[in-house]
Amino acid sequence: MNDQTLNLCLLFSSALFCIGLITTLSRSSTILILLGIELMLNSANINFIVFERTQPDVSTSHGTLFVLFTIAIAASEAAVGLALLIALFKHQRSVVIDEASQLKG
Amino acid sequence: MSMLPILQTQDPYLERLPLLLREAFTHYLPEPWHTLSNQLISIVVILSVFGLLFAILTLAERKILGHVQNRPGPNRTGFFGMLQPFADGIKMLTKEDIVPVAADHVLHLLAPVSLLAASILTFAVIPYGKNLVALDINTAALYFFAVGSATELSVFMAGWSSNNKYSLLAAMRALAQLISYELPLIISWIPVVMVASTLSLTRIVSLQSGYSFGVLPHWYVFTPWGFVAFALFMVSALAESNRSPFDLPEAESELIAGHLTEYSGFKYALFFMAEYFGMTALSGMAVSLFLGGWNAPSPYLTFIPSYLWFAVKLLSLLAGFMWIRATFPRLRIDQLTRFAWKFLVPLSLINLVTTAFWILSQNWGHLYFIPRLIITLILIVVPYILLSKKLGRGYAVRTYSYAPQ
Amino acid sequence: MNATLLITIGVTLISSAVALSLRNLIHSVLLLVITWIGICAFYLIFNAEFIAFTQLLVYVGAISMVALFAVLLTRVAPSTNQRNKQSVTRFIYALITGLSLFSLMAFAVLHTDSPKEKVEALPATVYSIGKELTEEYAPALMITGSLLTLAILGSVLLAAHSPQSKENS
Amino acid sequence: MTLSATYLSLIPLLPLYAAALGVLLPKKNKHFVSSLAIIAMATSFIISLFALNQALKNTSIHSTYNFSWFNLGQESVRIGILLDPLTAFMAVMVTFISTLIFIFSTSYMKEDENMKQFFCFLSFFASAMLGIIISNSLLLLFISWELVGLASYLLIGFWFHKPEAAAAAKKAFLTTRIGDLGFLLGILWLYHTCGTLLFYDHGHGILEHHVLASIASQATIFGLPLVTAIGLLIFCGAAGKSGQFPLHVWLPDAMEGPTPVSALIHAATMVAAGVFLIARMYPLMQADQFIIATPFHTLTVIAFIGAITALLGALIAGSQYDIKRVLAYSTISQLGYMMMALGLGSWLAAIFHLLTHAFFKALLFLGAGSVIHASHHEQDMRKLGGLSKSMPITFATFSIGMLALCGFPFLFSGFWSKEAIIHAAYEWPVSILPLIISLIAVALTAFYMTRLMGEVFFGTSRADHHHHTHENKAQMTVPLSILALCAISVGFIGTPSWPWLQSALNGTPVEAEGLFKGGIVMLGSILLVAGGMGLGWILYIRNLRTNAHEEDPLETMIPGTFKLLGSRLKIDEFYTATLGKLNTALAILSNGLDRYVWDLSIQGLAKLGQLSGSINYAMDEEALNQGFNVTSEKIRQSGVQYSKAQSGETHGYLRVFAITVVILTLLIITLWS
Repeated sequence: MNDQTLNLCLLFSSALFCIGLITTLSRSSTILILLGIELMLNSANINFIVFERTQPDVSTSHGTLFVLFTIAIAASEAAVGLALLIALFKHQRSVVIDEASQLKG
Repeated sequence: MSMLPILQTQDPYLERLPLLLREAFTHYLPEPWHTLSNQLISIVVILSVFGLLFAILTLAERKILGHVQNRPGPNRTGFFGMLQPFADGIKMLTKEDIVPVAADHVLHLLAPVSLLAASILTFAVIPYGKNLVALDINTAALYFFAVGSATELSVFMAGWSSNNKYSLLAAMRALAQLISYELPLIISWIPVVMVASTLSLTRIVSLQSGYSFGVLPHWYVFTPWGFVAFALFMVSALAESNRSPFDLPEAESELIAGHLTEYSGFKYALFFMAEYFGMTALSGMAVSLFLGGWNAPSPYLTFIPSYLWFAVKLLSLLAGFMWIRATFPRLRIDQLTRFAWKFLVPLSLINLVTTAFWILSQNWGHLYFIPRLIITLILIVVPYILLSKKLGRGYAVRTYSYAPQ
Repeated sequence: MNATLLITIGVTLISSAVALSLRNLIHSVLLLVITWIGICAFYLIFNAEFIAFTQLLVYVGAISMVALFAVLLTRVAPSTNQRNKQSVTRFIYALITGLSLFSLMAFAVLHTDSPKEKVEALPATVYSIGKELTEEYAPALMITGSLLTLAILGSVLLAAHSPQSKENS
Repeated sequence: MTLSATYLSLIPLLPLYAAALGVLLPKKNKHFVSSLAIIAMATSFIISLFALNQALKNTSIHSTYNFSWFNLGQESVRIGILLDPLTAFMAVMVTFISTLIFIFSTSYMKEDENMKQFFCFLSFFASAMLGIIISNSLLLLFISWELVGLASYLLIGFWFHKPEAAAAAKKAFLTTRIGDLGFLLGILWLYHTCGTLLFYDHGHGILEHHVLASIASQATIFGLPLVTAIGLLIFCGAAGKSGQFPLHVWLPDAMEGPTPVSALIHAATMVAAGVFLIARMYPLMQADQFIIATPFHTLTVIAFIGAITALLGALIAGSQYDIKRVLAYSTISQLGYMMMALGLGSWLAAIFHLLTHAFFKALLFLGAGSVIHASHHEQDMRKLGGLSKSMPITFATFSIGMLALCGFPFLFSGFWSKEAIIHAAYEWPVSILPLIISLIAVALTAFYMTRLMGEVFFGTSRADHHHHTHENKAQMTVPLSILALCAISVGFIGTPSWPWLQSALNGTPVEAEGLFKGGIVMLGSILLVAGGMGLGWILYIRNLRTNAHEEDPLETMIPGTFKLLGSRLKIDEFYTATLGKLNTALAILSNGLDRYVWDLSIQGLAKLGQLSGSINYAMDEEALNQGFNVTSEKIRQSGVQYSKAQSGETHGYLRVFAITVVILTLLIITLWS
């Protein structure tokens, strides 16, 4: 676990993050937007694990715990997001996010 | 077999036989290749053993069903029908593999493959013998069920890719069943983890090795909570592998062949193989978690090698599966899900409480053994009675009247 | 060690990129499953087993299933699938922001000197995680538990809202 | 038996309770109320006797009982009651005379329909009078002083349906009020200077040596010492109440009230209150004696005013036709005597004369009352006459009273008390004038009393419709005879040879000189009395008046002065001329001031308000609103612009979000490193 791999992993996670960002920004279907967000969350988790490995003392596995909690919250977020999606679909008969703009100014 | 630092020399010869054989093959290879070859050998052995077991099981199932229904079952092919599985295999291979035009070819092919892959992967962690475990990782149980839950994806792929309303609907129902029973399945083995306080199966099996009063082995199934957990595990395992009372997805009387309508030929066979593999993996898990894995039932029988004991327990469980298939009528989808959510899940949660009580009251001393026992029994029986009474309330026995009144 | 790492990184990146550019939703979700598996493999490389299998269980088992169900429940006639001009410009904007962010992060990563003593830390065993969860972080565990139940109840309520009220509204 | 403070306070309170009870009861049981009042008065009289007994045990000490009436923050207003020989004697005199008058008026007022109310007022008045006597604080004294004024107003205007009675009551009330104003100023000034109003308070009281010494030294404006100024102010009150020269006009008109009222109030008690006040405050009045550098001393002022009043009263009494008017003026002149005695320095003679005068003047008034009662409310002397035969007891008692008043030598009390005053006038170093005036007054008194006797009792009855007057019942004659007895006996307790009263009052025994101490002066006064009576006898008794319209012999002799005196020296007209006019002028001035000055200024202010209001409206309407509208319009426009940012397109939001993150991190990096 030397500098080179560390940088590699960090680059990997940021790349993953940007892919997630691009999907959320570009795709019109809400499901993919939610999945893009899941991807961004995962890239954050990757960082946690990578940094936990480089940390000298591992007595307290904060990294792993944090990742556990993020996964739990990401799961609940996905569930609620998709439920909202279905409710929205019932209302406006389409999944495209741009149509859900009744609240605009 | 995993790399073992030293061979326990004091084990009987038969016990060490498989390892000796493996050593025979690998000691020719140079050092770095040593672990790789070991891994490859264990993979080959597992696949061949369980492939054969699949064949025998199909035959055994049809024979047992037959005899239960007072008919001999397949006995034409070979001596007492022994060659029937091979005959089926050849039939499956020679049958034309039809793929609907509008179907999603990629997914159509991928579904059976991913299903089989997932169920085979689960064999890696089950401890077959004292040192016979393919992958000894300390989160073995979690691995088993993580991979197990991937099967649902393939069911969905199968249902979706065949571009057929029936298969899609059947896939949704199958998924509902799988997901509903995954919960009690996982919660039911958590008490074992609470007691053993570890996820690695080898460790759990070794904990069950002792004998109390010289006769009663320390298997978890003989503890009150263990028995309940075992029963719950078995029931949800049945549902998880689409067997017997819960085999709604590919039941004949249901939507044709459920999500497998568009499959024929070898893909259809693959689905069946995956199903049997899933069943054996789950029962193997049940054996190692509750029935003491490769431990002998009594101290005097320890001379018989551990992997034999594992095989005996596994086969008895499989026989039980078949027996249940022969006897129980099929459940409707709503009865099935209601049974899972309103009966199994609460019971398994309450079982967590009983095990917690059991662990905390461990060192109450001998004098208090009886009240401790009584309390755990109460904690088990009372919710069982209440829930079962509640489960049945409001549903009258279904009466079929064909003749017009 | 480096080889497997590179392979997993490559697989995950490519699969995620491709998954999120496909037109067919089901394909993209299933392809995304491969990304999750890639990430799980990544964790295994850093022998964080518990995290890997939880991730596998949660993402592959649960979240992709929910996504698939969502896709099923919101199927719409495939008429509006063609790529109109407006979504192209949007994609270009997205690409620009994404790349600028990535370049920023890459610049940051490459220019920070990593911590000196990089000792190969022992992986956190399941036992230590369990002990810590139930002792120091017990309240957090409880809160996440209740959060999850609430989320499930909420989503069930939201999604299961009876459609007939929609008809007469 | 030591008389505790509660018993002493019972003396004024008993008649008050009787009055209160009387007011509550209905009109019909008036007899019960009257008897209740009499019983209350009798018990007060007995208690006063006990008080006298205790006071005489040790005449020098003033036993006081002070308590704090109410406290304002730290300050607490203290009042109290006092027992010393002066209080005791006065209490005995007032309660004894009130009891007799109550008995007399039960028959006199029998046929009057609101007799019950009359008795309530009477007992209320008695309690107020006793309040003045026993009070140890100037404040409590002033309160009872005002209550006495109120009672006199109520009683004078008792027959309020008679317009003259109502006018007289108002007049009495107002003139005494003027005096009381001076009195109040004096009290406030006194309180300001020495912080307390208690007479005797263990050394801190205003009448005690320590405090008086501290006050005496302070000087006020016009070079007048403080003590003199305060003394004079307090004397104003006394003058108003006792009908001294400038403020005496109300007393003759007060005769409109029923006769028992006149007897009790305008003879014995109320008018004596002024004299009692000066006697009580005597140490204060004397305090400025030793100061040389003052234009005049309080006592000299009092003396001269007393002398003038005495002469004035005597002169006018001679020319009146109404019995009660004659007696009223005689009371004024006798009060003048008392004031003069006080002014001359011997307050003992004044108190002695006060006590004796109370008895025979009450006797005279009650006599007049029975005469009027018998002759069906006829008061004009010219229409009376020849009553000596038809009313023998009244005639006898009346003649004793007349002799006591004139100062018939040696036998009657009036002589001794008047002698004491004349003797004091004789010894007065300041000036000879009071002696001369007192001697002239003595002669005049003798003259008008014999005139009265002649006109009323001798000769033939000159009543219009001829009816037979007969003697009244026992209820009226018994009090008359008792009073006659006292008129004689009271004199003996203060004769020069046995000055028991003087020594009791003075605290230190007064040495007794021979009976004829006064010598020449006594002889002179005796001669003057004889001359006065002789002249009266010649003019009025020898050739008796035969009919009502006959001209008065005196009038024939000196018609001008007689008419002048008859019209009361035109003092009333003088007052109306000067004060009345002043008052109307002031009223007109304030009315004008009110209407044209204040009113106009307020209206001006209102107009100013209106003006500013309109300016405000204009400024607000044009300038502000327009400006406000424009700005709010601009804000609305910018609002619309901004709302366009909320395009509803989530991607837009996320894009903005991401870009800002990038920019921010760039900023941080560049700034940080």
